Amino acid sequence: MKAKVHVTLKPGVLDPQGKAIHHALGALGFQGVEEVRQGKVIELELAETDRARAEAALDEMCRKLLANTVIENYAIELTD
Amino acid sequence: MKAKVHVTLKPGVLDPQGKAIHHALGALGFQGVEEVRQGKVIELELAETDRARAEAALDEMCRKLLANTVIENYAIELTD
Amino acid sequence: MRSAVIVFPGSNREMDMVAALEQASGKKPALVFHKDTELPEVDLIVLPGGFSHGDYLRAGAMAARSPVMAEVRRRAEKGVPVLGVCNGFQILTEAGLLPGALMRNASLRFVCKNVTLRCENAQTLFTGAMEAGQRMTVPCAHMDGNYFADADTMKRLEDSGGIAFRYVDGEGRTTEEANPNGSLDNVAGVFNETKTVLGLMPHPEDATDPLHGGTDGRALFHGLAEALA
Amino acid sequence: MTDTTKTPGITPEIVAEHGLKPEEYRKVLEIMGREPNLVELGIFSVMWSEHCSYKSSKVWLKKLPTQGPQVICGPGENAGVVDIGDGMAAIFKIESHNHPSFIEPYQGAATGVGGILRDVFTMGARPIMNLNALRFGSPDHPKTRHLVSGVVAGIGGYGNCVGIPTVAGEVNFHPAYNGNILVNAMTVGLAPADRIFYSAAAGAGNPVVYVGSKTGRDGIHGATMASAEFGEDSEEKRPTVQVGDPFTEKLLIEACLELMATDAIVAIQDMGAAGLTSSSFEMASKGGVGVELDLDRVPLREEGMTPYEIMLSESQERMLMVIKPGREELTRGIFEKWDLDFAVIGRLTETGKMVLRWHGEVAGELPIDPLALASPEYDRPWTPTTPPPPLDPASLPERDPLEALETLIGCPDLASRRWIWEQYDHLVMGNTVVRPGADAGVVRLPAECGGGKKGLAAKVDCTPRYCLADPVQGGRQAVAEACRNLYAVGARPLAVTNNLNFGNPEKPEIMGQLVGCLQGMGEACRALGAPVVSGNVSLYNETEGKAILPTPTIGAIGLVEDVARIPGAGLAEAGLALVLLGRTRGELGQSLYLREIEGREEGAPPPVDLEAERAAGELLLALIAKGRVSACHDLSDGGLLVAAAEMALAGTVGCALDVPGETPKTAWLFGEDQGRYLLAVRDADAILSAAEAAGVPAVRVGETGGDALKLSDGSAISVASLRRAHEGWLPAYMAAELAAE
Ligand SMILES: Nc1ncnc2c1ncn2[C@@H]1O[C@H](COP(=O)(O)OP(=O)(O)O)[C@@H](O)[C@H]1O
Ligand SMILES: [Mg+2]
Repeated sequence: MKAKVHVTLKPGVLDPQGKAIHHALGALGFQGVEEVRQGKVIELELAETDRARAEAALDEMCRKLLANTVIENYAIELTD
Repeated sequence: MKAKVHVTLKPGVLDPQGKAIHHALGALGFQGVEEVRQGKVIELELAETDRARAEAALDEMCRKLLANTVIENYAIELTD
Repeated sequence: MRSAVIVFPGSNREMDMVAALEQASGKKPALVFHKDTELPEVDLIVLPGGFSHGDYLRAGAMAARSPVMAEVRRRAEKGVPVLGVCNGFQILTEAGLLPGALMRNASLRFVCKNVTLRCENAQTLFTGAMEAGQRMTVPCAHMDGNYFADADTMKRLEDSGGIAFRYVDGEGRTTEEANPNGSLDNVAGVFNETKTVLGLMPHPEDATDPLHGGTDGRALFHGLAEALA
Repeated sequence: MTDTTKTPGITPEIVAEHGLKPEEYRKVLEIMGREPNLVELGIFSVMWSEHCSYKSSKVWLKKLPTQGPQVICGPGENAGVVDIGDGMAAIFKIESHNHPSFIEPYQGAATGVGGILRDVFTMGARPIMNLNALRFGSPDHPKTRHLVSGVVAGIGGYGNCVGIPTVAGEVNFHPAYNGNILVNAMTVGLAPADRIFYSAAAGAGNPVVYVGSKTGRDGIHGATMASAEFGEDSEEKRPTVQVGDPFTEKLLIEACLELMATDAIVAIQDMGAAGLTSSSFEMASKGGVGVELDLDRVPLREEGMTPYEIMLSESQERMLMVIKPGREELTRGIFEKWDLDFAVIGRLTETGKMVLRWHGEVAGELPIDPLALASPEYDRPWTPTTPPPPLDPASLPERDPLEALETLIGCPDLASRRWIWEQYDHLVMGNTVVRPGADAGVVRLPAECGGGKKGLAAKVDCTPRYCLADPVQGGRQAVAEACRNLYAVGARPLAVTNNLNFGNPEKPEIMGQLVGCLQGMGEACRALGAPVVSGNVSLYNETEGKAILPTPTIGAIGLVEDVARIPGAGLAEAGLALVLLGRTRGELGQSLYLREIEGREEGAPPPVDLEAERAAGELLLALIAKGRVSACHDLSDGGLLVAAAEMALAGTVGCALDVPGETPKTAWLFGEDQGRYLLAVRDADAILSAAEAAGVPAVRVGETGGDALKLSDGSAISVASLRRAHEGWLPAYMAAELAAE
């Protein structure tokens, strides 16, 4: 089973990468960009075939490692 | 208009991050993880309201800045 | 003072730390490997600088979950002092032993240079040999030293003497130019609630020798050695 | 590249695609006695590429001086080894990663650092310092910013993570590098002199062991690409770019050094260009043995990889070893402790052949010696460069020297490199006693080596514009300047490594540059007692037929007897005398002044008097040892006035300079005469008499003090304005990075 974990910064947490990209896009002449945030996607391939069990495992992976819940939110997506 | 740009390493390109996450998940006792790849998502908020024009602008942003097309692929998604 | 320095895969300033601890205490610290689950009886545990696990995923994230950290946490809860420098600071925040998080430098570039620190709380066992407001010049060398905590946490830190060091300029002002990485309120180091855990980004251990990085970092180690003798 | 191990029929197109000339292919047929299959052809092609075989430069490299009482191992191994006393050896080498860095600056530069680190720790050394020599195109070329930013971040990203201080380097900008930048990386390591590891395999039956990262499809044909001229279609030639994994490299260093403390290793070689092919071939050919590899056992990252891909992959962070029989489990234990791959992938034989097994069949079988020995060697035709006539300084217009100074000190080639070296961890390991920004980087040696007083100094240098005008003088000058930077920090030169970056050697004038530079280098190395112990050649640095400037980068190392005596780089005290060592004629040909202020690149470069270089250097060492020198800086780009300004900028006070009448003012202040140093001293008379006794011209030229740089005609410029110009340019240029794409 394939899964994607999307990790994004919580609203209110400053995002140095997003800010730098925003600035750079402006410098490159792209107008009308109002906000930029950068996040991560972790794509996993799991041996598990049961969706519920896979989701539970992924949730635990996120809490234990993949996301830092002090500053990040995460979302799990099973892609097949 | 909101957009997401997904940037992933091209197949075959070494992904040290993914490799290390894979290893760490194993060390934490998660079994059955077969592959891990790490990518980026850049979320943008654009003033543009025309979908076609937004897509064209995003494509240019990707080629010029957001993705390193030597080793990365990108995909554009308009989210509203 | 008996101390232990934890070696994670990718640690690279463990020997700098060993030299500084030995200079201050006259005793060789024990080196403990990240896969170990036991720690020797020590008065101080140190998490050194480096790029543990390459700092892939997030700086310090994987090291914070390594086997030895369970024991570090147990000791910390018992009140054994823990010092984390640079990557060690990142690991302590990732492990939840210190509040906040260390994000990518605002410049998005690695930065290695001397910075000036101001001691914000001299009433702790780490800062006993310093005066409040004392300035010291020590090098920093990091990619992810941009301290962030939410407003409540910042307030709590501020009110409880939880901020250990701030980046300041030559006149002691917390200016933007003095801040090498974009840290909120120029925070360079923080304590836990009981002031027994300290994390800081710059490297006092690289400022204990007049020929290498100066001697301003000695105060930290000498103070510790005295407090924990 | 499609491939099967079954011979698809080797067409002339396939041969050409592999970079082999028809006559080279005829030799292949002769050696094989049959048509090779694709795997075998691939192996020939990388082994005989310029990169691996040095076919154009070999005959000339042989003429370099490589011997000396300090030399433990000269060229031919992974790196050079020199004795530094107290039972310790310094192991060092420089290597280019030019083409990969142009294609993907971050990863190209990062993997360049990774590669040179492996060359050094393969021989048993713990790396203790890194250096880098960078050449970029014109600052206003649209690609330059992006390349600077990526290359610097890549060098830092790798070296910082591994935890080796980057202590010195050099950077030039010139339009000749617009389409072909140079990224040369150097590593210096330290090992016990009696525990050096070599690459010659020995002992039929001994296991061949693979350790490190898994093999993927990275950089297949990187070695042939590195030797091919760039054309318009270089975008298409892009192979899978290698991505560096510095974390794995760090583990590999620790694991290898741990294994090296045991008796398990017979021979060891990193997998660099042409990966498994060149490492296994070189180990077997050096040891005069055969080798059998079982490709099914090679740790692979991807599915469906073919023998061709496995043999030619340039995946990073891998090593090949021959170990003693019975030491497999010990070795496995160490590599598993460090979470690295370990596999016994073959064994040595007595057949003198390389046999590759795959899925129960023989995927390739090649004779080792005939292939290695028959690798082409060309004595290519060359035409010497005719040096231009000297420039008459009187032909230049009079200008305000301080205005010119302000321009020069902030010009791309002289502006402060702080923006660069602040991105490099130059302090990790706790022993950096001279940081970037001084003449040479210096790292203190451990206590067991000289009781903690000794230090190792290193610098990379080359002045390509001199090499273009007069390769022989340019070759001499590169060595002389590198060594001068060592003398200036109180280090005696020990040995050098070199990176020969040139254009297409099939053109006689380019070959003439190479020959001339090598001649000059050789002379200088002999005169200064610093033999060449390692090096790297990078040819075909051309874009659409236009070559780079000839750039023979020299990396020199030297020994400091007492690190506490190293003079400062800056003026830190008022009231000291400034003394100029060395003769000043006022050489403005090919000077930076001429180029930046007059917009001319003309004339003969300053001649290098090697005897005078040595005498001045030795005198300086003696003065430093006696504690007579407060601050010191060698004179190079921009001459006396720039050197004085740089010393003021590196310190806390200004200075006043006398301008004598005999030499034209511009020539006196900006001439780039060689073999000179500017010293700040307490007792000028003692220095002048010591210089006289040593036969070194010396003259008092001013004194320190104030917060400006003043000339005897009363003009002055504040150090603050010089600082603005000097520190301002690079950050401002890079801040506009993304705006200019
Ligand atoms: N790429 C680089 N990496 C690290 N240090 C550098 C780099 N480029 C220049 N430097 C440092 O900047 C200073 C000036 O360099 P350079 O002009 O080459 O010195 P010199 O004129 O003495 O040869 C030196 O200290 C040098 O080591
Ligand atoms: Mg110099």
